[in-house]
Amino acid sequence: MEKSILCIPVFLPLIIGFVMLLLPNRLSSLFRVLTLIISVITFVLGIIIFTSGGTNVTWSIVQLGEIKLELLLTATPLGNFMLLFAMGFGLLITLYSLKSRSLGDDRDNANIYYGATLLTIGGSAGILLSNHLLALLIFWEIVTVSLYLLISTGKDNSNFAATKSFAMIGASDAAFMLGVFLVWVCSNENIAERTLVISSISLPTDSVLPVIAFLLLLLAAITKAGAMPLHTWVPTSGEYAPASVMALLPAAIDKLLGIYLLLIIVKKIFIIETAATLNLLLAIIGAATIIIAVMIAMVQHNLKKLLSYHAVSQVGYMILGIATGTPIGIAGGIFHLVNNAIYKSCLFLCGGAVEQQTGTADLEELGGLGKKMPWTFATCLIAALSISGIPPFNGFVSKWMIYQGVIDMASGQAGTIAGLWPVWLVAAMFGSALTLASFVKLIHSMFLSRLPSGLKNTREVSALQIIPMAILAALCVIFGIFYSQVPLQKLINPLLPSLVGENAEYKLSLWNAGLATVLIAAGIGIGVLIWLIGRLSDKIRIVPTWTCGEIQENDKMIVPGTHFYKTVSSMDGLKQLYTGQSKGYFDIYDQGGRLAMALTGFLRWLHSGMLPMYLTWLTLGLLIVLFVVCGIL
Amino acid sequence: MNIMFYVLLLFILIAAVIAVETKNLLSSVICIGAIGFGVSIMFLFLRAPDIAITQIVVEVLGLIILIRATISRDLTFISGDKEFFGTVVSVVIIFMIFLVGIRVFDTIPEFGQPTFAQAHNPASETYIEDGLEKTGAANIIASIILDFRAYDTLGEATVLFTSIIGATVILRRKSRKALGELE
Amino acid sequence: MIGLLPAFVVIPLIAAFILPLFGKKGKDAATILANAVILLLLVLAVVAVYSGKQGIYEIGDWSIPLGINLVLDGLSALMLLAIATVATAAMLFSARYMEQYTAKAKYLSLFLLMVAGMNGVVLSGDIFNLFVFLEIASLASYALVGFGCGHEELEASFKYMVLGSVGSIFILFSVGLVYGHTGTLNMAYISQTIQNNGGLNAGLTFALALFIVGFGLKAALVPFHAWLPDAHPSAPAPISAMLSGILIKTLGVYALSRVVFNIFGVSQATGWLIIVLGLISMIIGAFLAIGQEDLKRLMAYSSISQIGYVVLGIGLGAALIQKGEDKLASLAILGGLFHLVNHAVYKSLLFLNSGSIEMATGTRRLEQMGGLAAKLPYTRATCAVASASIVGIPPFSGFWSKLILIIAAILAGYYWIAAIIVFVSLCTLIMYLKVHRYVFLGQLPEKLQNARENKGTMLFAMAFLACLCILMGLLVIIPGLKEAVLDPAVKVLTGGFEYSRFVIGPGG
Amino acid sequence: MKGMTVIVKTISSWVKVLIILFGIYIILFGHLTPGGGFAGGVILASSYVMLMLAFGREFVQKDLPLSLDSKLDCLGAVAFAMIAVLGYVFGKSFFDNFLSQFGRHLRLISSGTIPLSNIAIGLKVGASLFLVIFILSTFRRDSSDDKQE
Repeated sequence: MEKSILCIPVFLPLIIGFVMLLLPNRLSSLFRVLTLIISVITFVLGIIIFTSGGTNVTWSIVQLGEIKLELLLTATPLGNFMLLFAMGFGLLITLYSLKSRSLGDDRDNANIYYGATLLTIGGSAGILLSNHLLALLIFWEIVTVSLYLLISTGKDNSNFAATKSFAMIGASDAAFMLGVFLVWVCSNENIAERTLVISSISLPTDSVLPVIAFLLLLLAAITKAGAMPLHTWVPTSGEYAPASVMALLPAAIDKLLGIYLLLIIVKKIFIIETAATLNLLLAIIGAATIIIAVMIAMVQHNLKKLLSYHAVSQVGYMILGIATGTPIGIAGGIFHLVNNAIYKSCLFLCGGAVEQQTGTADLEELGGLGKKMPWTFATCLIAALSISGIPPFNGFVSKWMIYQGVIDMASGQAGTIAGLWPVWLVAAMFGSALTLASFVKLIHSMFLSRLPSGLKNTREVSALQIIPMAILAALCVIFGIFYSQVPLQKLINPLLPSLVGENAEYKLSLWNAGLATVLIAAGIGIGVLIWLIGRLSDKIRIVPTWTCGEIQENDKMIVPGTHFYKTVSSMDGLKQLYTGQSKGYFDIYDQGGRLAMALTGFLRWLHSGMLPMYLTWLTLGLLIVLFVVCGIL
Repeated sequence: MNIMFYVLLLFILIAAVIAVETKNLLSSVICIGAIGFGVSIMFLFLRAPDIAITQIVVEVLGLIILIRATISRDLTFISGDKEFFGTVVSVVIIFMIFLVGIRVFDTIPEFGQPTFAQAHNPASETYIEDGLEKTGAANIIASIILDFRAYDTLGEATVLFTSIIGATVILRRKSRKALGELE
Repeated sequence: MIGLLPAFVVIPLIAAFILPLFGKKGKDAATILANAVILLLLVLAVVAVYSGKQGIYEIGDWSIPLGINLVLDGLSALMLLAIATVATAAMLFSARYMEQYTAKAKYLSLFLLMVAGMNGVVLSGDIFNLFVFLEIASLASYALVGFGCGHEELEASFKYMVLGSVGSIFILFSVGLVYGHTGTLNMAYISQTIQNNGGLNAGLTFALALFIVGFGLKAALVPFHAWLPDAHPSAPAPISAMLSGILIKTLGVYALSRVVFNIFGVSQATGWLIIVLGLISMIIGAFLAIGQEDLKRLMAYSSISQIGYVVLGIGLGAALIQKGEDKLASLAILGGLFHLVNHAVYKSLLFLNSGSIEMATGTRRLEQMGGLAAKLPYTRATCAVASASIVGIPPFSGFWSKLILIIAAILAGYYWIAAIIVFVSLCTLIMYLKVHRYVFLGQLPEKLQNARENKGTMLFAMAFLACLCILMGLLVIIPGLKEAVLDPAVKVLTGGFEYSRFVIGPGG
Repeated sequence: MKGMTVIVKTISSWVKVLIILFGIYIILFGHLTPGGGFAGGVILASSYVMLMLAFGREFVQKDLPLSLDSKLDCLGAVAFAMIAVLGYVFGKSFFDNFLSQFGRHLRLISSGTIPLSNIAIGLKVGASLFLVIFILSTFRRDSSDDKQE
């Protein structure tokens, strides 16, 4: 029993999920019940493992040459922590999808949806528990495949999104695989003592091979987490995939896994404190992700796409926090990861609820839903305030910790990255401000402005869907108010020693936070004041619109809020960038596709179908073979 | 005999070149026939009457088919010019293979005297010396192809069988059933 | 077991000779007979592998080198099993699929001839005999490619025949050169003669080069691949499965590795030549496949790419043997051979899937399909399994063979080869994502509303191969299975000249 | 096509017998003198090809129907394979010349299974070569018919 406690959350969902994929659709109610039961079990086990740990499990699978593939399940503080959240999100999403799936018309895919959900749960448990890089890679790919399957259950163009996601993450998986083997090569001079066991690797990054290995693994981590410049699968799938899928994978579990891998490679496998360039690279990725993604998010018209770009942007904070290397920065990064998973899942679920009830995700066609869907509105508002870093919600605390991490780094370290601290700080804070700006637009367009006539009959979603959203919103508040008591002391502080060493003490400058709260509150207050004054001073005469005597429904006359930031997108310099971005010029997937097509086109031109041409190749080949084999050259 | 042999070789070569280069299909076919008969005479020089007979009868039959096919076609001339680039490439490639070939054919052993042969070459000697005793066939060729290496002959018969079945299949009139016929 | 070796060739041959006698009325009887023969072969092959017996069978009771011998060693047994497996599935599939065409009895006859030819190639211990059976299999495949008799099919068949004949001529010429130099046709004796003379001379090197080109053409290695993209899509689906699944491997890879490793002996130059041929095939095949709009043509190009993996593993083995790294060499060859078997299974499954799709929709163009997941659930499921295998998603078979190849490259210190393997896997991923995206996902076109799943033997054949795809990973994971099936085959190649001592015996 | 002139028809109907006899001779004495099943089979086929050229396809079709011809083809192949299998059954191994001691050297009846194999191969080769020529000529006719229509 002691041993199996680590195996169950990995293998139970994997096996059941795989079998489910092969079963026919008809049994969808069975699938639902089974998925719920298993996700409850795994969640409970996640709690047990977190509180009491577990015994190591070792199972050697196969020995290929000197490389051993073994299943090595170990409960580490970091892994346990992540496991708790991953399982928790799995359960929440299952709950949410029980109802929303049964309403949808795509029952055809029930087996794939629930099977892949279970595969995700089991695969992520495997990633978080395994202590062997190759086994980790295998679970990693299982999660990739289940992401593909989940996205492909969506409607319309989800096939495109699924393909793009799988292609991009698959590419990063390929890099991961190479990286793993390079790590093995570097792990020891002596071939017999080389290893892939994570806990016994510690590579200095002072020569070329380890650096390449690091970069390859980094590529895998940031693609999965969805950071720039490999983020493009997130918005595309955000646009087309079912909302619950987005809430489960890109918003929560993929981030968890990506950041988990990042922490592992930065803090355990490689020693990068000495390599200033790599640290700087991390910080640049973090800062750039924050700013650029939020800039793009601001001008989006599609609800889910906007949320996806924010999901990208938030990753930047985590990476930046980790890049600081200070205890508080890392703690902030991890805390932000948790917070982001909470509020971003909540936002996606709200978005999904709205889309499900109204049938559209286009912000210009929505509006005035605050009265029709009060619960959704409330939870969405809380989550939006959290993500924008407004006290007293959780996003504020973790962002604050990251700011402080950046400042600490400046005082504690030397080097380029520390010297550039204002850049990081400004990026983080400016990003936060822009986030707020874009959520003002989101809330306005969805819940405030005017209700379009087509949406008169919109109703609130069912209780089963509200519960997860409410839980998440409540968590936002709890983690924000009792940040020190609940998440930091109970969850995050215990695992810091395993990441930054024994002197993992940090002091959260409380007065700073308090002051900021006051300042921000004051800022808002002043804003309200200005608005009131403006309202008082300018007397506005309100008259009905003159319609030449004709009776006219002016339904179209709504301010959708999407135009708030049109000025931004039409600014010189930015305008070209925005156009290029919307055409996919900065999308590695698109550019790679173009390159591949050009190459293929050339090769196809060579395959003209003319027999004499083929014969010419044949003889040319013969000639080369002759020269090589006979050694005449 | 040697001189005759080389004359024959030259004859075959010339016929081959004409067969490739001429634009009249019928001439080309006739040249191919000439090559075949030349080859069968060469087999006779090499004292291989079995192969000579086979070569001649197959040649006759093959020629009949080819001529019939040619004269019943409307188009007996090949039209169109050859591509200059293609010709150049072919010539260059052939020249280079020829260069390699010179080295290779240098090593080709005397007829019937393998360079790499073991001191005692069991197979061919046994065929010649003990063939009659072992198989009872006076014609050594027959003893080889139908007894020692009868399995090869089975294979060759199968090659013929396969090509006949293949030809009948490819030349059949109707290849697919109409959609309604399926069930 | 050894006493039954000729059965592998003679049973399908006799059945093939009898089958054309069945006319239109005896179609069902012919189908049953052909299926029974193939099943019998499968049983025999399983017994051959399972019993682990090795030995030679002297035909006509003539001791070698007087007569011809059949050799059953690890590699032959593995190939026999692969041929029988693919043939079983393809034959079952044909039972229903070929109802669309006329002349079914002749089709079955040609099918069996092809199987007999491949079995003959695999078992033969005589180089000329190998060529004869190679010709049988090739001729049968030329005819089967043109079986549809449409314009496109005939053109493909013609191209295939011309290029295939050029390859055959190279091989025949080379056989002649070898006989001229060594005075024997028995492969073991050729090998022994070469050893006794301390290596190759210019003539034999020339012969080796011709063998590489000839067998490389049969294996469709770039730049000798040009026939394949036309031929494989044009054939009826079960034949495409046979061609891509096993024919190119038997006539190409098997014969090539037999000649290079066991007869001529490996050298650094040949090893690297084969590696480079493999790498070029992998990359060019993958890029061409990505751009295709025709389902079967895409799969055909992907076959070129996949055969590159196999050849790469084998070439890496050759280069490593030459360097004296025997353990690594056996790992690389294990990867290559395992990939060969895996590819046989999943590529034939993919072609059967394509047949099922084509039968249901009447088209092979990707853009004319879409949303078929709901209409063809079983085809979709099996196709997903096969795609996962070919791409190398972990629990499926393809992952293990690619993993072994990558590990072998890494251990040998050729990181760039490992990088190329991984990169081509990525291309493979993209091309099969494309297949799923266009065929199974997306919108269902109006025209295909009536598409329905093909049941019966077709479904059974696909399910059989899909199960194999899932379970094949066990071949390396379970040590007992690995020792029984793969290791003997690897030993044959790493053993090199051991082959001649094994065949001739200690006295020779 | 109704064949060639009367002269050709008459002569070829006489020569036919000679050619067939020659073919049979080549086949039967294949184990004693140069020649054998393959060459003899081709000669047999060529006699019928000559008839076909002289008299037209319909005439030959009456004499040797296509279905019979293809049956003969299969029969020859099966017979040859059966000789191999009989070696397995009665002798030591597959293709064993189990009759090799039967008869005396240099006589017609000698050398065991070799003459039998020659006959089987002669039958097979003759039938199949004629078959392929016949089919080729039929096919050409069909395609030209298509053009006229």
